[in-house]
Amino acid sequence: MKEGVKYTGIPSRQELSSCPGIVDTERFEKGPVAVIECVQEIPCNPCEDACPFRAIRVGSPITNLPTLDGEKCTGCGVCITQCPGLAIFKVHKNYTDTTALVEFPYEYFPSPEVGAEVDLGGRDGAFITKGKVVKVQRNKKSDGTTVVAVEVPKEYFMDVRTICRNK
Amino acid sequence: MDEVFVCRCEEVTQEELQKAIADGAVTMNELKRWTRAGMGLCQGKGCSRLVMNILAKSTGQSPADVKPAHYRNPVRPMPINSMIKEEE
Amino acid sequence: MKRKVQSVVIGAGPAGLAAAIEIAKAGGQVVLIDENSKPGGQLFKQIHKFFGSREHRAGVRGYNIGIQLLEETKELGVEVLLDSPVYGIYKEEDGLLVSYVREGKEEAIIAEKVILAAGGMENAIAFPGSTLPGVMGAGCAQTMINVHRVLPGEKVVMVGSGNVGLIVSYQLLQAGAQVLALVEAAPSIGGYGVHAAKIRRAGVPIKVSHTIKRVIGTTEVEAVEIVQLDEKFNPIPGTEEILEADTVCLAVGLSPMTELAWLAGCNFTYEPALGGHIPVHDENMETSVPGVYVAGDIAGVEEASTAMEEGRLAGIAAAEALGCYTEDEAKALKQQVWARLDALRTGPFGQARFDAKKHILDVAKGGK
Amino acid sequence: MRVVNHPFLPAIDEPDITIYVDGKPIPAKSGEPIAAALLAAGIRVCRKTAKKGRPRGIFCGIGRCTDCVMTVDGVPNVRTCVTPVKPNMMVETQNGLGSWVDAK
Repeated sequence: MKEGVKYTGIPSRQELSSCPGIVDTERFEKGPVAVIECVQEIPCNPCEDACPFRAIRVGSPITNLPTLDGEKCTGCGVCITQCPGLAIFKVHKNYTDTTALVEFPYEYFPSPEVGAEVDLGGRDGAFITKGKVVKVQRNKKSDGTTVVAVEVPKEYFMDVRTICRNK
Repeated sequence: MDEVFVCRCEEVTQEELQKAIADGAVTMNELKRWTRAGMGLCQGKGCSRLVMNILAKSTGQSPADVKPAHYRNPVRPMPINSMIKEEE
Repeated sequence: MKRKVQSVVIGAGPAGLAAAIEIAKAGGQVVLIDENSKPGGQLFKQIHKFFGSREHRAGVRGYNIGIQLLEETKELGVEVLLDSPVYGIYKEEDGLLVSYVREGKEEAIIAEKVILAAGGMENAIAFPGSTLPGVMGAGCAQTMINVHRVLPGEKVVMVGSGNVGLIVSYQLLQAGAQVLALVEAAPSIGGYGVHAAKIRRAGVPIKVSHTIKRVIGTTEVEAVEIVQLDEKFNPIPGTEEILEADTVCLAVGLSPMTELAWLAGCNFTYEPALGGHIPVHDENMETSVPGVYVAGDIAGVEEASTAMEEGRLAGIAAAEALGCYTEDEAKALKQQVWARLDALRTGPFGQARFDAKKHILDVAKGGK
Repeated sequence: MRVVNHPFLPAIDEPDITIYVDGKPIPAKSGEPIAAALLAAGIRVCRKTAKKGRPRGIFCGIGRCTDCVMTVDGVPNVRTCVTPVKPNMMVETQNGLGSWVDAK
């Protein structure tokens, strides 16, 4: 079976590593940062307008892949709910010595409870690890998109992307 | 129960369409008159694209040359009594 | 005596609303006619945030764009006739006769300019059991869950991986249904990767090179048999699999609703990338029949964003032809709309539609 | 089944009227299409076809394909996906092309 988002709907390792919306390994060590898993040229740039720190660049034409400037990005997370494709996440690799904080957009009912322990899944929805819900945020500007922050074992900071759905 | 209905309103199957084409139908108007495909309540909205594809494939015509059957007024379902004029 | 107006727009979806707004903004008289009891066309079932850039209202959910457009038509005092299916259009000496049914009675209106914005309709595919209750268009399921808030079924198999198939699968999950699988006959996914990623994250398998062999059930869908296809799209014996679904959604493209354009006598060109036979139109969206314009899916199946822009273009051009704009005023406005349209049609997903639209303009200029 | 809980769409109001389907009362919400009330009650068969008596239900959902037609208040071939409910409406599964008689 062929790899890659065009064949499976999941960005491959190679697509992620060459994705301009994902910063390099040093930046992940320094503190919270956005992760823009946008690997296909589609006509779309709300993320560029959403960033209060001008850290996201699409430019013209608007099918350019969004480029994230790790130095300007403070990890504020405002862009997460502005992406029509729900392709923007946020990670804080060194949340604690042993755990990382992963934030993802969540548009299902019900929203999880802060403090709950939940099964967390990867880009294919399969179970990866249990984790604790640390934050559940939603405001008028997010227009229906909730942002959930979960605490996970540090090694999974680039794998966990959702809460598993019970079949 | 393995028939494949192409025209849902008039219950015309793929087999019936292919037989009519084999018997010589080469345009959508002919197929419509031969099999009633497209003459039902929806007036071909559901099937004309499928029938055009079958006709193009079976006769080797380019899809560009297979025009839909003639559209005639009314192109929307309308009650007959809406046309009755009260005497002025 | 028949009522005479400057312009009529047929179809109050994104294209028709935008066209009526532009004519009214220019000071032109416009009557907007729609067969449904509510305007908005397919906008009100699109609860996802739109793509594009801020001028395309990107990041706004479809139904909120619908609400904004309706408010604009009210503010501009556009006359809207609802529950009024248009069943005929004729060229007469003193204008274009548009006939429709209203409150059970036949009525007609004569207009100098008519904009056809009738939209499109979902394609069907035929397979054993494809007429069983429970098999429906993906747009139909989308209307039921988002507009009428009822589930057409609980366990769904989606057919087709274009944006509609991907988005409606996601919205079925949001409405509380289960999507057992999305099957796609081609070897790759047709829609945007980000939409596919949303449903993969929710555990929905996307089976490329697969299709439905048959649907099983006596009075309605009880199960679905899918099968794998080889690179020539032939089923591979032995790869059949039964899924316990009660609903099948077909997202296999749309076709333009062109009856009125055929009735009006428009010339057509065949554009597979835009859904089939399309009325030939120029950069003013005017067809081969003077005074008859097209906009939105009837002019080529694309998205609501492009439909709105084409509606603006047709509206501005019609207003100019009615004398509401000078040539220069109209030229400037049209260039802005063309820039926004071109922006939406770039990139690997837009290229085929961009080329097809360019071909239509060439045909309008007399090319082949 | 009605979509009561949704992540962001507004809450929906309760059914407030009753319609009768083949004589059986089912709840409905004013203004919703007949087909929606039927689906909420788990009814998916709208008619039997004329030639082969096959069951049919909604297919396009926007009033174009006519697969969802039923006999409503005595009138055959009514597209239930675009026709709003009315209190005490009489809806009947349609047989074939339907007739004005069997609805009385």
